[in-house]
Amino acid sequence: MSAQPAKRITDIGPPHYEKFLPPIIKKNYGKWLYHERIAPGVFVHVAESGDRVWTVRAGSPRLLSVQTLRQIAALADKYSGGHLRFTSRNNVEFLLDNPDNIEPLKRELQEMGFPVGGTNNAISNVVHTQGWVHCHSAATDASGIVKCVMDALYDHFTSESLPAKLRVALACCLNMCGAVHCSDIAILGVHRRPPKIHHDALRKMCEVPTLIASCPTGAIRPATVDGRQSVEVIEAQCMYCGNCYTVCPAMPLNNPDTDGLSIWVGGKVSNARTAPKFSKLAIPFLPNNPPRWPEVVDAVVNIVNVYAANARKYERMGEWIERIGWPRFFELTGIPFTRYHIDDFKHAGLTYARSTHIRM
Amino acid sequence: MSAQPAKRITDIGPPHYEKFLPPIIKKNYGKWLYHERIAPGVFVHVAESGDRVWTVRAGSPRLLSVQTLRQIAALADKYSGGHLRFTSRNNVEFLLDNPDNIEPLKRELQEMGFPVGGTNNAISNVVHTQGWVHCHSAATDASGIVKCVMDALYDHFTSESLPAKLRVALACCLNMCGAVHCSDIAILGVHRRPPKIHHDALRKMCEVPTLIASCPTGAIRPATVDGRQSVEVIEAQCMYCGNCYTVCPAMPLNNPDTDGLSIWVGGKVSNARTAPKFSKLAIPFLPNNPPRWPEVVDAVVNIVNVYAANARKYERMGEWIERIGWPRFFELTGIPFTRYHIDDFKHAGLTYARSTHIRM
Amino acid sequence: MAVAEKIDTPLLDELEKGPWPSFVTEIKKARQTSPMCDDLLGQLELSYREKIGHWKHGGIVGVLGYGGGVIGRYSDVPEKFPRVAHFHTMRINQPAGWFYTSDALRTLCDIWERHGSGLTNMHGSTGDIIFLGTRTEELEPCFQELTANGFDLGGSGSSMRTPSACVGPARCEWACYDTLKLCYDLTMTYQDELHRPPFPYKFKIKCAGCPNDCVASIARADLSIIGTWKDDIQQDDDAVAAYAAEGVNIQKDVVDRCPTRCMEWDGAKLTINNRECVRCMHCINVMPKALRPGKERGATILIGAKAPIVQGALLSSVLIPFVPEEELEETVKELINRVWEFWDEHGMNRERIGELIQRVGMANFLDAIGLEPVPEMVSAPRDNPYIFFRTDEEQA
Amino acid sequence: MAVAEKIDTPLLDELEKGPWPSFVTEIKKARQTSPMCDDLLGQLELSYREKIGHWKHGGIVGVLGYGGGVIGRYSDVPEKFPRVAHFHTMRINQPAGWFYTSDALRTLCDIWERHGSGLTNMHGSTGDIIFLGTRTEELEPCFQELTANGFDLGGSGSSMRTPSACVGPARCEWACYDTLKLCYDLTMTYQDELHRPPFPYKFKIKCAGCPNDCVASIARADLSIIGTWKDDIQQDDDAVAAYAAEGVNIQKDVVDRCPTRCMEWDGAKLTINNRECVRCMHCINVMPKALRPGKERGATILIGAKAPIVQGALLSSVLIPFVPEEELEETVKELINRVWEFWDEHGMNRERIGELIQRVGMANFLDAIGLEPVPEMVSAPRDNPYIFFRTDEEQA
Ligand code: SRM
Ligand code: SRM
Ligand code: SRM
Ligand code: SRM
Ligand code: SF4
Ligand code: SF4
Ligand code: SF4
Ligand code: SF4
Ligand code: SF4
Ligand code: SF4
Ligand code: SF4
Ligand code: SF4
Repeated sequence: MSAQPAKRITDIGPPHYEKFLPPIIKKNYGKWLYHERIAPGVFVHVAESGDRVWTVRAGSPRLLSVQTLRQIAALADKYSGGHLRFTSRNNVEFLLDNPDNIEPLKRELQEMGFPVGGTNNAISNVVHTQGWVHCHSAATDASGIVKCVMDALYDHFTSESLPAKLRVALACCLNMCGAVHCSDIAILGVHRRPPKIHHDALRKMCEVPTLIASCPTGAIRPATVDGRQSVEVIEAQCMYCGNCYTVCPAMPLNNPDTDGLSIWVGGKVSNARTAPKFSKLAIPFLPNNPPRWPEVVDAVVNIVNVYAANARKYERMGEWIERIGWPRFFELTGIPFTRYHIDDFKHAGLTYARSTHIRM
Repeated sequence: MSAQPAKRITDIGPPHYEKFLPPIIKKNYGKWLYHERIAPGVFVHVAESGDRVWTVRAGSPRLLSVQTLRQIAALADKYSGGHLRFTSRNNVEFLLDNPDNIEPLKRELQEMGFPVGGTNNAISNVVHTQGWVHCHSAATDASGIVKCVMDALYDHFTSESLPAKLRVALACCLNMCGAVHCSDIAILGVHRRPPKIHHDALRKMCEVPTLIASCPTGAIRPATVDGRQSVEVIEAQCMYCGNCYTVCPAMPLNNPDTDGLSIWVGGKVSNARTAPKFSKLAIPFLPNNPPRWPEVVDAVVNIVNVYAANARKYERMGEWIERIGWPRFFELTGIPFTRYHIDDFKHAGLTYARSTHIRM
Repeated sequence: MAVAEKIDTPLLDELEKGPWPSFVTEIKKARQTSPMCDDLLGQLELSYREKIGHWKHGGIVGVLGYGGGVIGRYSDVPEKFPRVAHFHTMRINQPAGWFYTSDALRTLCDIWERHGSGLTNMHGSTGDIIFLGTRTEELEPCFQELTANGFDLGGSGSSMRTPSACVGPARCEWACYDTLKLCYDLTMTYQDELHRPPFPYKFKIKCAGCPNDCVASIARADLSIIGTWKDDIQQDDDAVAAYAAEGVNIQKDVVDRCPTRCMEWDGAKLTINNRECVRCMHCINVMPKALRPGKERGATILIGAKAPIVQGALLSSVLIPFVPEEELEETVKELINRVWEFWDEHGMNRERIGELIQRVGMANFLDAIGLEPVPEMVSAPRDNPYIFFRTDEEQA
Repeated sequence: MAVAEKIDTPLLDELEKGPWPSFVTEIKKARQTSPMCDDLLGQLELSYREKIGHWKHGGIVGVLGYGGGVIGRYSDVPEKFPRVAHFHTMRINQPAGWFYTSDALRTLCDIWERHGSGLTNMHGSTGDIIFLGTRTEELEPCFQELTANGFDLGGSGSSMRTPSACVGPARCEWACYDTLKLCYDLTMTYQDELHRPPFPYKFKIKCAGCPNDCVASIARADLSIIGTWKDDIQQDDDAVAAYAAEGVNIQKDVVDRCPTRCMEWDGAKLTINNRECVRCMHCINVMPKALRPGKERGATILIGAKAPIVQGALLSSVLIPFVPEEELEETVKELINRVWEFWDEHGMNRERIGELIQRVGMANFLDAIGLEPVPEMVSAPRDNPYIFFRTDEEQA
């Protein structure tokens, strides 16, 4: 790497977290005894010292303007000694040492349009990605669908009435930055046509051997086009993964007519009760229908409703489905089972039903 | 196919089973109500008609001389109206319509050296293969080990005292004719060196492309040996599967110094309670030590004993291990866990422990 | 044949000790009528001494017009043991359910004494009667005597193998269809496929009357036909109470072991939520007098089991969740024909049907044989996003 | 910057309706200070109309001496929306546990208002602070202001990524080690790997204080460090009784949901067979006042999670079942060094560590990094017989 100018500061890492911890947290760090729910979006942690800290959690669109961030900072100044944190699902948390601040804070948050909730057996914020706001690879938008879905699931954010936690995630392409592979309900943008090849650009921008090697199915082959070296894609072998596009900008997969969404269910991350699980295919394809994506919203709401009505207490989506069996899941949700549901990737054979355990 | 001589009889299939059914069976065919245990090796089936049929089951070495078969036939004449059957695990069953015949029949069987038992929660006969008695592919003998193991497990054949059924099987090479892949305890002959290549024979007897294609790991490559076309084996890629030998006699794997046995546990076939399961590796290697294979016998007896002492009622070997976890299985049996236990075949990644569920 | 000279087998003699019946004793018994057995003992003793087998890779031998049923076998030390220079095996279709009369058994013994070693396996692990060891020139005469007496050869090589069946309705209260009849019918229908290898590889069929699967069909058959039922378990409350009274711990041993936990026991009454029952048989197994399979019986058809060579072992997987008993034979035959057609067209050499299905994908296989996908075919839908969307239909 | 002219966004306006806070509103808010946001709205409206994104594949842009931390982004319709012709993202190391003071937040806002769109993600899904959208020439000045104020860039490309941690001991009673400290220490130790991509591909580390895994480390980190304990669950019987009195159904909701069924409840007393407990957290989750993780705390170290591209998604798998808290930092660092060395030597381009381990086999990987195999590393031993026996040792 090139030499640095004399006073340029680099490699300092993030600020030390201790600088940002509220005094009550610093004092009781590592000495918490237990917590209790107070209300949706509000819980209290009790320390060995007897100290208590009340947390108020608010939902956030994640994409935040500096203007809003300043408003949030102002709320922290007013109610939580200038301290706040964000959660691993992009909500905002205010840590209060005075319970009298809870209600006024909640009121101000609600006035700002920030719902309080997401705790316990609520549907918390949707972990998601960039979509049309920033990514080149997106088969759909991210923030837009999240907004529509959360509008529909709003009451599940502000109440804690589900059988268990229900985590929704969205990723706008198969790269799955939204980590949708282990979510109770995952919304995944999909391409359904092979890449279009821009031969001129390809020659300029891409290394053909790397490109060919990038394709997991071997669908890309060297070809001579207009008398010059390029590649071709064997369409029947392409599974629209987009890996070629990641290594070569001249192979875009985006296609307004055929891109859309798929829905996956039953994943989880926690080790509580059952081991972490991958999400499994529920709906192979729904159309991209901006600005409100009604098909996607309906599909998600339907699954949530069927789950809410049928699962037992403490049963995550995947645990519930494993108990009732996938045939019953499809029956109860009314989702058709298709050839696309049957795995045909590397370990497909292991998903064939290899017992006679069948509900008739 | 070539024309047949005039009166030559072909394609007649087996005799119709009805010809061989005892009258009481014919009468109550498909109309059985329930059964009861009477004693190890003896049970009774009760029909809707009220009829009863008593079954007496005797263990057999499977490899039977016509002399012994005739003795068995004579017993059938004497006690079961000239009717008998064999079971799917190669035991002999006499079907009696008169319970007074049970004890005399048992006595005569025992005098002949044929133990009565194998029912219910006993260890039944060992499903096995040919070994050195008849197969070219064997890494070990079959009948000899079975004899030694059953000598040691004899009391488990003649009593019904285990937590559940325990099925033992043996196969003398990876072809696994003994279907050991789904047994509570499986004994499997293994080669541990790559095939030796007999180049002259190879040229005469084998098709090189077929041979190369037969190797699942791509370990076989064309090579010029003494100026003529043959093949070579990349030793590091060979997993001693013997598939090359099956298609080409000039590639034997048998090796008296390195052949031996491995022990597998926890498989099952029935759908009772849990789905059918594959057997998993317990002991990667034990030496071929004829005529009594003490290491193998000890290993099997140890596993049976630990299972018998620890499993719950109705818990098959694999169900028990799944309940207690594999680490505990290795701990309780004292079997060392090695690098060979970690799968490295096609679906290996799926056997890595992908949760924090750990007994400490 | 004359009784041969005594040979020394100190190692094998060790295997005549101990309580379990000895195969060495059997071989020695057969020496009475077959000198082949002397050389078999001699060669086996040599194997025991050297820790290596002494059989050569089999060649193609058989009977006229058949492509299977005989496993050729030659000694690699014929100079030492000339009487087992040839030692071929004949596989013979067993009667369904392995029922015999003593006469039939004796007939088999007589034939084999005349034409071979006098050693058998009752039975081979596919299910055939195994005649163990004879010379090439004895094969055809032995075969002719067999067919004259109503027996026929089984399969080997790339042929269908003799189907096998659990004892089923003959002696088992749980048989949900007639396993012996189906086994026999299939064996008779496919005589040609049994005797004249037409396939890329072997094809095995096994018929089990209920999910206990006493012929291990789900592990060892390319086509596994396993009895089951559709309606409710037949339940006799008094008999349940009697079991409880006799000391069966209904809560622990039955209810708590039900895989779907669909039963409840209040100390007096057992309630089964049959809609959740997966027909595993456990509760019925424990209390055969009190519980029985339902009355609407039939079978689940599964496909594709095999041993591990070379892509890894497979258990059969669900193809048709339920076929009523009365439609079973027709459905199975139609299915077999379609499956074989597909296998014939797409199977590679030595590729079992289960491997082929995995290679081409279950969905493509279903398309080809004309079955609709149903969720019962999978333990779970795919967890990877690599869907080959079809270009022709279903676009936006 | 001046407020730009109004542009028409009928489709996006639909997304300002409904109760959930709207990102469109946020973009509109940011227009107050950044005209980039007008063009962003314009281009996004176009995407909504045409159902296609309008960003080009990123190029390599960044700050001096760093190889990552910036995602280059260019509009494919710059003629229509010149103010988002460049729209690069800056990734910034978040403080461990995502704690801020209002001042720190405002500092970030001020910097970003000066140098970019004024739009952020709080946070990106790896955990970074995301500054969303600026021009190439703003990168270096923005960076210099950031470091001057104590912030630094995160990772991108084939670099280590900013580690992240659950709130842990800061506010959670279940933290079995100090997640924030470990996260911070690792971030600081590997500044070079974070900023100057040295690897075949990305490497993510996440620190979760207990098996609830509130940072999804087992699904989303190449190295997952998940707190756990070795001794018995701390149990307060009175508090258990109090939960029961309050209406918790201890049998159904706790005991029956324990994965190992290692608990018993006799209506008054809860007994845990701690030797069978797999530390799943469920019982503790349900009764936080009554049950707590043991006192002998530490972590399980797992390796290899990733999203599906292209060999299929992976969850991390157990590498070290238990490391005591006091040895954790040292063990993790030593392990990381050995893992990276191995990855460096054997990893192919764009091969994550989890994929590499699968490719070479866990046992070979363990050999290379010097760990003994233990059965806790696998869910079950192999079920196939294809063992690569070593030729050097262990023969007969
Ligand atoms: C704040 C946060 C950690 C952070 O550093 O930011 C957090 C905090 C707590 N989690 Fe969590 N979890 C947080 C993300 C997660 C995640 C990660 C994710 O969602 O991506 C998981 C894994 C989810 C999964 O399995 O898919 C997670 C799985 C749990 C569980 C296990 C639930 C289960 O039954 O599977 C518990 C236990 C419980 O809730 O009973 C838990 C419990 C808790 C407790 C009660 C722990 C405590 O004693 O303080 C905290 C309050 C939870 C609440 O919301 O009611 N936390 N928790 C995260 C809040 C995210 C949000 O804004 O909604
Ligand atoms: C005779 C035979 C069928 C045949 O056509 O030959 C048979 C007959 C019966 N079996 Fe079986 N099974 C027979 C092989 C099998 C096999 C196949 C095998 O071992 O290769 C299995 C699958 C084994 C496995 O899972 O690995 C088998 C799994 C069962 C089960 C399920 C046990 C379980 O809990 O997993 C039952 C139910 C029970 O025993 O409670 C059962 C029950 C029965 C019953 C009680 C059925 C009945 O009501 O008549 C029969 C008497 C069993 C006994 O031995 O006490 N039978 N049974 C086979 C006897 C073999 C032998 O000589 O030992
Ligand atoms: C005789 C028998 C073993 C026994 O002692 O019982 C047997 C013996 C042989 N089997 Fe087998 N198999 C026998 C049942 C099985 C079974 C069990 C079953 O059918 O239930 C299996 C596992 C199930 C399956 O089919 O997958 C079995 C899986 C194999 C395989 C591996 C096939 C595969 O696809 O994985 C081979 C290798 C091959 O076909 O090339 C094989 C090959 C052989 C050959 C022909 C050896 C060869 O490579 O050519 C053996 C001849 C031995 C000999 O000299 O007599 N044998 N073989 C069984 C047949 C007797 C009968 O007809 O009743
Ligand atoms: C910004 C962010 C999404 C978001 O909106 O939060 C993101 C955005 C991108 N990710 Fe990601 N990834 C982001 C977190 C993730 C995660 C989640 C995580 O880290 O917990 C994953 C799944 C976990 C994993 O690493 O496997 C993820 C898996 C990928 C992959 C697939 C990698 C794989 O091995 O499977 C790619 C493709 C690649 O690397 O070529 C990718 C590539 C990309 C690129 C750089 C697109 C590309 O092909 O070059 C995206 C840039 C979008 C843009 O224009 O801003 N991103 N990416 C996340 C990073 C923010 C941050 O630093 O905090
Ligand atoms: S999921 Fe795909 S489209 Fe969405 S941000 Fe990640 S790489 Fe971009
Ligand atoms: S999208 Fe994926 S499968 Fe299709 S050509 Fe590109 S890399 Fe290959
Ligand atoms: S298991 Fe192997 S050695 Fe034994 S009989 Fe079968 S093919 Fe021959
Ligand atoms: S034994 Fe198997 S792996 Fe080894 S060379 Fe032969 S076919 Fe290949
Ligand atoms: S499979 Fe079922 S029907 Fe057949 S013998 Fe076994 S228990 Fe009876
Ligand atoms: S058959 Fe099996 S699943 Fe059905 S009720 Fe009985 S134990 Fe439960
Ligand atoms: S992972 Fe465990 S320690 Fe960390 S916040 Fe979640 S519950 Fe608390
Ligand atoms: S932590 Fe989980 S495994 Fe352990 S006792 Fe509690 S519920 Fe059972």
